[in-house]
Amino acid sequence: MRAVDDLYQEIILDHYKHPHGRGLREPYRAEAHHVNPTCGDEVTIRVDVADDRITDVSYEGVGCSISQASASVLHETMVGLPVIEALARHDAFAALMVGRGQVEPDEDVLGDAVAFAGVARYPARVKCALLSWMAFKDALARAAVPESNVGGTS
Amino acid sequence: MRAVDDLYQEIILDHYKHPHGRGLREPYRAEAHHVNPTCGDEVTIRVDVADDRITDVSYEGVGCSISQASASVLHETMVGLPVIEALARHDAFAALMVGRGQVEPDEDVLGDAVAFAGVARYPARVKCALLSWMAFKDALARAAVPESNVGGTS
Amino acid sequence: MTATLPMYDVQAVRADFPILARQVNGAPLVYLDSAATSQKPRQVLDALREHYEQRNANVSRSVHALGTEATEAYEGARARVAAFIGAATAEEVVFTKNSTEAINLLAHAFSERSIDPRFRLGPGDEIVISEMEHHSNILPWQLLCERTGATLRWFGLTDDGRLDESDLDALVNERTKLVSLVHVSNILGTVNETARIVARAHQVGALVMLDASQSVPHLPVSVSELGVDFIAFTGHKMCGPTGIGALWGRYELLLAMPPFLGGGSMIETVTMQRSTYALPPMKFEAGTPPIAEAVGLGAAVDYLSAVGMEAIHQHEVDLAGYALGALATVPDLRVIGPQKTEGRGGTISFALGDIHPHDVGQILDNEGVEVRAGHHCARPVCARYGVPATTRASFYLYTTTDEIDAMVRALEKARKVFG
Amino acid sequence: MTATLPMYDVQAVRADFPILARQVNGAPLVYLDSAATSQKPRQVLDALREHYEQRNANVSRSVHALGTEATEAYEGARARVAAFIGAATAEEVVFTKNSTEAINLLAHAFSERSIDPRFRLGPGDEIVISEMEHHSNILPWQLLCERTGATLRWFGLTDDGRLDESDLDALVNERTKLVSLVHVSNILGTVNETARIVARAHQVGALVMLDASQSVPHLPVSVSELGVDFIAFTGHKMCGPTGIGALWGRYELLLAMPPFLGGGSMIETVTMQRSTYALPPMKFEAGTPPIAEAVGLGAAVDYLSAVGMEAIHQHEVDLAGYALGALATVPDLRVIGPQKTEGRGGTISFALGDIHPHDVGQILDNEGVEVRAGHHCARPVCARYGVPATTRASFYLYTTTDEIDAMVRALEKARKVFG
Ligand SMILES: Cc1ncc(COP(=O)(O)O)c(C=O)c1O
Ligand SMILES: Cc1ncc(COP(=O)(O)O)c(C=O)c1O
Repeated sequence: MRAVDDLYQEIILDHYKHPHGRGLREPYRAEAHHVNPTCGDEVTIRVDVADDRITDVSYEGVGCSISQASASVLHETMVGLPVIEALARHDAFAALMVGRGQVEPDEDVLGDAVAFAGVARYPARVKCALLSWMAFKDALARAAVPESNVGGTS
Repeated sequence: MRAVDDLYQEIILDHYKHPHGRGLREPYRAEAHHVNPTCGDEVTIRVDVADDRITDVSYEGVGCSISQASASVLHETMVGLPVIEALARHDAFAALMVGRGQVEPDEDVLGDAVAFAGVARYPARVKCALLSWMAFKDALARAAVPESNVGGTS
Repeated sequence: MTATLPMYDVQAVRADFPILARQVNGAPLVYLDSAATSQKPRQVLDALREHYEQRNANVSRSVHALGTEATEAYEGARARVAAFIGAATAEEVVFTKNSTEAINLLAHAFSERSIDPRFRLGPGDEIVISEMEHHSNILPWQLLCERTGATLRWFGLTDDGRLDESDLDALVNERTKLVSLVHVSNILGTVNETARIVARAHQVGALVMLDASQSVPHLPVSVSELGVDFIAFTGHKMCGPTGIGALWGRYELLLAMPPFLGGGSMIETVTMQRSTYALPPMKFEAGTPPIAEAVGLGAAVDYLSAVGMEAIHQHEVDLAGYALGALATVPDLRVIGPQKTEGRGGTISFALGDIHPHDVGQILDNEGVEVRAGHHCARPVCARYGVPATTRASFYLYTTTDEIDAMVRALEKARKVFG
Repeated sequence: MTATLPMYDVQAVRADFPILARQVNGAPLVYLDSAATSQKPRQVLDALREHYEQRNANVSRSVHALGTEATEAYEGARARVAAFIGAATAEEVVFTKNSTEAINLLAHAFSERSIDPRFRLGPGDEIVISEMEHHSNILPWQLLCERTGATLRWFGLTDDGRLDESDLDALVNERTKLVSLVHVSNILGTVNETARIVARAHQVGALVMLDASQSVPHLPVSVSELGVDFIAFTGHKMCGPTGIGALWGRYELLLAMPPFLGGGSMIETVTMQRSTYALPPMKFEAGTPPIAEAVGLGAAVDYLSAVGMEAIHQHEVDLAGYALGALATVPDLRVIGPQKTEGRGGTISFALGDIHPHDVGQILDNEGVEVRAGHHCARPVCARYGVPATTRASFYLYTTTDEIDAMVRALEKARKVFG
């Protein structure tokens, strides 16, 4: 293995083989379904929110190690956060991913998600890493609107 | 002048400056209108036939020296011919034109039309030389069908 | 299993393809993605450059020498492409930007307003495709059916990756206006037998189109022997440049079809009130065509003919046999599509345990082995075989058995990382 | 009359264009047909070759390194083209095969079935063009009006070759859905002022498209400053390869438009029953795009930017002034179009006595001078000015005053042969 070790960090492979918080759960405030059109990978994300805090992120989908692990890390890193911090963490992650390896990751903000720093150097895989995070953001936006598309698709 | 002298033979320039048989005349058995879509040149040809002989070829149109001279030569060379010989002459002319300079012209069959031999080496001008001849062939085909499109367009 | 393929000098062929000297991730490039796009021989790149440096001009519009030379190069390419597919005349070849445009061009010939009954399509009429199609032979027909109210129907697939013809007579019936089928599958590698389907379609008065995007580059194809009405193919998959493809159609049908794109060069005469159109193929080539690209495709066709389409096909069948044997040694590997070399070409899709194709492809890429991972623009095939995606290796005239060995070694690494 | 143009090193520019070293009919090539297609600098040809030799692969579909490099080259070209025209984002640039396809793409967005009212078009609705249009900006709208029952209307022309705006408020009215105008005329050389027309169109809720095929190559163009909704342009006229063009549109409008060609890469998901589409620009780029051609266009845009669009424009205006002066010395020569350099570019059409343009062009060609003779895909303009065709000389960044002198000398010969 050469450069690809950067991509497949131990921690990513761990999350992939032993996903955290997988499965769709009730109750939830909003849901979003995203597809990666180039490969057909899909994810459904449900978000539950109480008192401006993320109380659950549950998910289901098919995809590669990167997309599965990033959903697992998403769950791990978001549950319990105030919504405002969750959004900041989302933005930091998205910035890291599209940064082509030029963005210095901040472990304090990102937690385990820093392991994905290597993905930024594989442009074809950035969409994999972002799939569940983008769906999460959509779901969160819907959760903010009372009585919005609960259970709807993106 | 270099090679272009081949194209603009004296005889062609003569026919261009002093066209023979120009103008649309009555009576006629059939008419055809052709357009060269790449330059917008147009010609209308009328053919009259009696006893299996071409009794008149009249024409009108706009176009370059080559297309104008070839209509004049068409008139000159076709009027009076038996239809069957007119068709043979037409075919010999068309073969000469698309022959890229490889076809040896037969002056006995072609008459003045041999002057167009040089055009075959200018592929962009072949359509000009053939414009009226193709319209003539169409008109003749229509003349063969009793009561066909008299006065119609191609 | 024979590791050497007699009579075919693959090393001599490889020497013509400059990119094959490249390294990827520190390893020699092993390009096994020719079904996506082929590499280009020096002969084609030289023809492109020579065209631009010597006779670049617009076509069909000028009396000047440069324009005449450009037009002859462009029309000469059309004649060579026509001969390559056994067309009756050069005028039966319409240049497009790719296969996809060619198929859309045909789809837009059908409408409720069509004067010619063969192209009249409305509610109650049917178009038949198959579950094996590339999206480019699905979407144009779905969009057409939306526009017209016609119904889209399709052949299913058998478990071993072939068209299921058991329903042929019911599926292709008096309501069918067109049958449009992939000739060689870009995902399964299947070479479809078309004779029975063509006969049935013509019996009920339907037209037949073959999506020949994966056959024209790889097999000897003769449109007259196939007896079909239209084929579509694309330059970049057959050693030619990107930006060029073709629709071949029987001239009489091209004559009957309305124009598709409107613009310069497709007209006979224009006034602000109304216009009339040129004859085919010009009628369908609005605007400045891909001139240099046509010249490049002409050079590609010359190159392929010089190597020999029969020899290329045999080379690929031999490679497919070798690869099927080699892949059978990889634990947990399942080939999706025909398991034998009969009726298949050199494109092989597979699943490796439950490792996602993206991950397989990434590990292979790290070893310089370029395979494709995904649905290959044929999602319904993936759905049919219960996988979200596949890993696909596809071969061409420059592929060697050593490259297949390199892939098999890299697959072992993938199993280690994700095992 | 100044024979030297200060501050612009045309000889240095010429050294970049290999074809300019060529002879035609024994004379040095004098290429005065850049409005038909431009010549290509070495930098563009090198970029093409390097792409094919180093990173040829299909785009947007692979995880492999080669595919990633190809995708980055393709998307990088999109970003450069977007910056060149002052687009807000790269996603507003849709690659097509030429201007003609770009205009047809927009035309097919309009239908009676459109959900978005801006693209809903039927009987009673109007599309406005002008008598100055290239056929590629006439035919798509004639065909659209045939499909939908809408009415085509147009601006007339003034005697001195400009748009007649006297009727603006009646012509562009509440029924108008789209105004589509040529920015710079390919036959008259006129640069159209668009501000008043754009303001009026937007006032009545109509969209505005500019056919920028002859402006983007020759002037600094900023879509944001123009305030229009769409522009179309084509690579081969701006030092790029054939086979590539672009539609720029405001993103919000591209989002609202339905897809045009269906096929690979323009989808989100596909089942046999129904499909959903990707976001723009992908939604409009079905099939394998002109990848190498986009890379070549990217290199062309870099080349033009390095020379400087302002400098190129000034050079052409200077050449136009020089040529108008020189042509005024030729007896019986009548310029068709603006007689002064104000509001015009370096394209000049003329009539030489009653010598047919074919004959003029032929004699010039014999001297190596390549001008175009014909209706230049703008028959209505010829009809408007009472000529069947014109002779047209068109200049570009590599044109010299010596070349204009060579043309004038050759025109004298034409007068002798046909005098
Ligand atoms: C003003 C104008 N519009 C449209 C076009 C069409 O461009 P293309 O032929 O590249 O589609 C041209 C050139 O041919 C043109 O000059
Ligand atoms: C079977 C098949 N049909 C159609 C296409 C579309 O070809 P293109 O992308 O060149 O339009 C492809 C390749 O992408 C293909 O493999």
